[in-house]
Amino acid sequence: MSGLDQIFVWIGHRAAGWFPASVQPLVSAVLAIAGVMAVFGTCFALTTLAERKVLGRMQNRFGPNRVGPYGLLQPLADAVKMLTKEDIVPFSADKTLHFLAPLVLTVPVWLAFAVLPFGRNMSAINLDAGILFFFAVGSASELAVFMAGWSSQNKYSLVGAMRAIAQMISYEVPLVLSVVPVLMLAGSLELNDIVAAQGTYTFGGLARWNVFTPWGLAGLILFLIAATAESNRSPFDLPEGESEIIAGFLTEYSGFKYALFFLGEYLGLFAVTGLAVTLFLGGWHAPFQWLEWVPSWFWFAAKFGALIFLFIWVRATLPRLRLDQLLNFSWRFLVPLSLINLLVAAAWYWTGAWKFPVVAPIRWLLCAALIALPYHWLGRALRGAMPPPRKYIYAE
Amino acid sequence: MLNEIAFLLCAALTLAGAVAAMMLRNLVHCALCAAGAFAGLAAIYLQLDAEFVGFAQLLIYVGAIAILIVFTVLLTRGAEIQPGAASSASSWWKGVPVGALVLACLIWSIMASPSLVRLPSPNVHAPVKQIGEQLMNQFVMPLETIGLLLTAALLGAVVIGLREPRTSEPNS
Amino acid sequence: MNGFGIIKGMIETARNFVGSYHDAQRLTTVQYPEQKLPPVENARTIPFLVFDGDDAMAGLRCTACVICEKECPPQCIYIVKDQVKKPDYVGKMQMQPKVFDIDISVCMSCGICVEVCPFDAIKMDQVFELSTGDRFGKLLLDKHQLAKPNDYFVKIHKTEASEIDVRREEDKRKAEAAAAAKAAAPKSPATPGAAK
Amino acid sequence: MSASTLPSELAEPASDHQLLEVSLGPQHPSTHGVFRMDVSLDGEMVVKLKPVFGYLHRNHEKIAEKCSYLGSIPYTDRLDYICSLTNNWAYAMTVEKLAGLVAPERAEYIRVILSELTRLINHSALAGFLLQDMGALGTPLMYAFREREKILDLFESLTGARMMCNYMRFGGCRCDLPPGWIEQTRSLVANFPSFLDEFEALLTGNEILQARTEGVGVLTPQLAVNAGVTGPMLRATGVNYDIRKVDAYGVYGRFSFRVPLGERGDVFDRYMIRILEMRESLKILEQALRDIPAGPIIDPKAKLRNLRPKPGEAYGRIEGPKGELGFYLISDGGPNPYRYRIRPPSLINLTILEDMCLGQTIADAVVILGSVDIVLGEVDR
Repeated sequence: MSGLDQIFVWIGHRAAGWFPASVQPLVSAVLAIAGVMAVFGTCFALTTLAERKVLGRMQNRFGPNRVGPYGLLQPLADAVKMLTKEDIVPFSADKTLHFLAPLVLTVPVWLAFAVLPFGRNMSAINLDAGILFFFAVGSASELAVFMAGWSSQNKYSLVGAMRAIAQMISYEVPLVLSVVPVLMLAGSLELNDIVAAQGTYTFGGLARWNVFTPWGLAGLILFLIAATAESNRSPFDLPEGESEIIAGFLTEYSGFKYALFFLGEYLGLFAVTGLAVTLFLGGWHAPFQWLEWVPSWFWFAAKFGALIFLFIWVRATLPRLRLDQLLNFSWRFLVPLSLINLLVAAAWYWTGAWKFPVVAPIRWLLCAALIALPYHWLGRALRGAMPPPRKYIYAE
Repeated sequence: MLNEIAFLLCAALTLAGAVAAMMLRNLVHCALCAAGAFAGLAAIYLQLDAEFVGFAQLLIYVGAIAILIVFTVLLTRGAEIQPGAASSASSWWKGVPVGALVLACLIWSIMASPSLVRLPSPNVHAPVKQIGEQLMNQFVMPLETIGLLLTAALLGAVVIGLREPRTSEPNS
Repeated sequence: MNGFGIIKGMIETARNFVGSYHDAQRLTTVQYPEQKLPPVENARTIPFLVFDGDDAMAGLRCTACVICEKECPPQCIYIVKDQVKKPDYVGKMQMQPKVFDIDISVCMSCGICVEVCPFDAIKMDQVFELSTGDRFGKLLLDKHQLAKPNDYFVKIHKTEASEIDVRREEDKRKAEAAAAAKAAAPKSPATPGAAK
Repeated sequence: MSASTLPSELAEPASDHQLLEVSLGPQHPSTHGVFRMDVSLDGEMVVKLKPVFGYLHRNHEKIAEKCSYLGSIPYTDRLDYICSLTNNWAYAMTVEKLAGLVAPERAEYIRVILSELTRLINHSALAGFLLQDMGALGTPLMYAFREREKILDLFESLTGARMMCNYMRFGGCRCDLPPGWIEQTRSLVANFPSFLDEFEALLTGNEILQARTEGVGVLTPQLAVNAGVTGPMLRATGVNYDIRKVDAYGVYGRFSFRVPLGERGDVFDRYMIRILEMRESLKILEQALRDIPAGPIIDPKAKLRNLRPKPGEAYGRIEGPKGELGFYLISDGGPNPYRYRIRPPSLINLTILEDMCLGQTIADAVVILGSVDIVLGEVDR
């Protein structure tokens, strides 16, 4: 347990030590909350900048580089802009709901961070039903989106809110279902146990993360697709489809409420990414045995950054789905696949007992085939009858 | 001391939400106050250290049932503010004795029931694993029947909700 | 929906992302105030009046023939002729404009005035940082603001300017030869045999 | 739709008989300019769509009647402001017919080269904007604009302006090619296909793009021909009509190139037809750049000022990137035309927008509008 690895825990204990014993649990809780909010607040600021710079670089142009060196003060400039902009509330809007919506969206999302293990014994609370808490808190965002869409009394925001609710409900099912195999094989709902289950190292010193198992890889892909939909990001950003319904349920928001919505959306993205890292990418474990000396929270941050880059990369590339395709994609593709993933996890568990010589690759391929074939068939079924590839005749 | 304040707060939130859900005129506000009441209930469960029930309540009621209520309010055109509809009927005083009577027999039956006599059972910390095992072993039959019931209800809803395919009138 | 098309697209954006760090083709932004694009010779923004020599008003080539005023499609040139005449580069007495205004908020930089001007007096400039605070007064440029020396014209439109200068030199030399011949001629009628 | 009825309208969102009236108004992120569509929605499906335009009407044709023939050439740049050179050519060709002027060989070759470069600009910009309407946040648009900038730099070095070129005159062109211009164009044409391959790799195979465009906004050949639709939209429905082949105006007869025809006439076909047409334009450019002759660039008989063509009328048309762009001039012998009429391809392609959008969702209506490729300067004139 190197000093650097436990440095934050050590600081927490020292700071709590200055207070009388009776109020110490309260102080350590407040410290944990302050730590999480500070880290993920700045992470939000940096991600807005990183998103614009990476998007820029993928489009052959610089991102923001005028405010501060390499544009590092751009988030500060955005914050000041958002604070100073006039907060317009439409005349016929439902004032109380219009004001409450961003709060109802942002507050529950902060709660979701209480459960994530950021490093070796660095998670705010060790809840016995950790994942259930995470999804319970995450489901309040639909209500907030509805409040925003309805209270703006604007046709575009109403259409946007309807789309957002349909999308969130239909993508919460695959999100939760793709997590179930991890719970089954880890045997517990507590996130620290799940991370511990991925702690051991195989022959080559490679960590035994869930993502290296067939059901883990499929689960991660399903989880990430459902996560992009839950946090309204690119291929699924229908609720605020700029080119169709202007800004969906955000149309009538301006000033700091608009910024609050973005804070809520990005925090939702961070929470879901944190969960993906914990469940499938071995939380704060090092990828190789000989890298164990690196502090554990660094590994969590590295994997976290990689997934955020993946989300930005997807946003730069893909056009948007239509509403009916979006719902078909979830109900006729993701949900069946995540159910089949349960079977694959079960098959993986039962074939664990086989002992003949070259068991690992055969077992891996068998389970991989179990998921790949339905993937292909469902994909074909989703696309409907394969239209003959277009042939273009050339007239002289 | 801290617990009492927290409990009173949650109870007040729940009661306020429930009363507001009844009294407000704008139906959408009522639906949202109902969601507030559900959240208050979840808070009370958590205070009783029943984590699983608390989170399940939060997930199911606030996450799904509140949205269901809001949708029904929205789609059945109830969301209009009925101008001038008095929130309470004119002959409300007739209802008071009936209410008091119902309250009296409720209280009598609670006091008379034997369950109050038993010692309050030690707050057994029921971890999720134990709940899971109980569900799968002892209560597997009720679980399956509820599952079937829900599937039947789902199919019924879909059949009712299925719009008759509108004949799209050929234009020009 | 087997997703390989999407992956191919993702590889494409990744190649552009990595390429933008080392391949100039994949990062084409010119950081405007610091870096500027090299000036293009044929570029045209708003017209300016050319004058020879160093005194702007005396050397103005414009002879107030108002052809450009008539031909300008949006009618943004306004000329008032001056009664006083002045000799031009070949010594012939020519009119000159008392007032020559161009409203550059109306001008659409089409360059027709340059084509129709018979005296090479008006040419297209390349300056584009013209933003001013006052929408009306400052955007109406008068004769003094429009006049620019000929060597500025040579600097921005090299080929066209050099051709015009060569032609003008030739005209000037022909005119002087004619003048010299005329000056020599009056003496010759007195002595018919001397004229060649 | 006065404000007073708004709240009740909103109170009952769309059910079977109650439609949601939405006006995708002149101020909308994806109407390619000031264009309005009054859409009535049943849920997300478009039930009625009434296009409203005229916001950018600048009275071009009346101004042209008061302006000299030379004076209205810069105004033709502002018609379809993305492809100004093809507008110039169409107008110059019509006046040449009226005044009986003939452009020399070199000028005709320059005209073909410039109009094919303009076609590249228009089609790549269209593909970029179409993907922008579908939600791909700017990446395809930036790749298209990166290539378009190179072509605009060529235009600036030749005509003086990137978009408002004002380059063609009656009987030829205004000025000759600067030294080194042809080499630059050759190198551009040489590495343009690599951009097209990159663009196709990014988009054509993309399942989401296929899902969003196949079977959307289908246009039947009969409706297209009856409505007078021309250009890539018509060829996407399979009708073989390309004025470069039909009239073989200018020197197009000397170049061998092919005309791609679509199969089903939906948005995917229109997108693909434009990509394939770009590849054909590259072939024309290679041949034109290879054998461009030297020589004068303006007909010596051509007069710049007070051109007074003899009384009569003429109709000149070219295959513009958006369709058949035609100019109809009546001259009464005076210095300015008696009647000056333009056949705008964007406007005529736009008239059947409702037939394509009925039954589709609002997201598709935006994509279909994008695939029609309208420029409001030309629609409203």
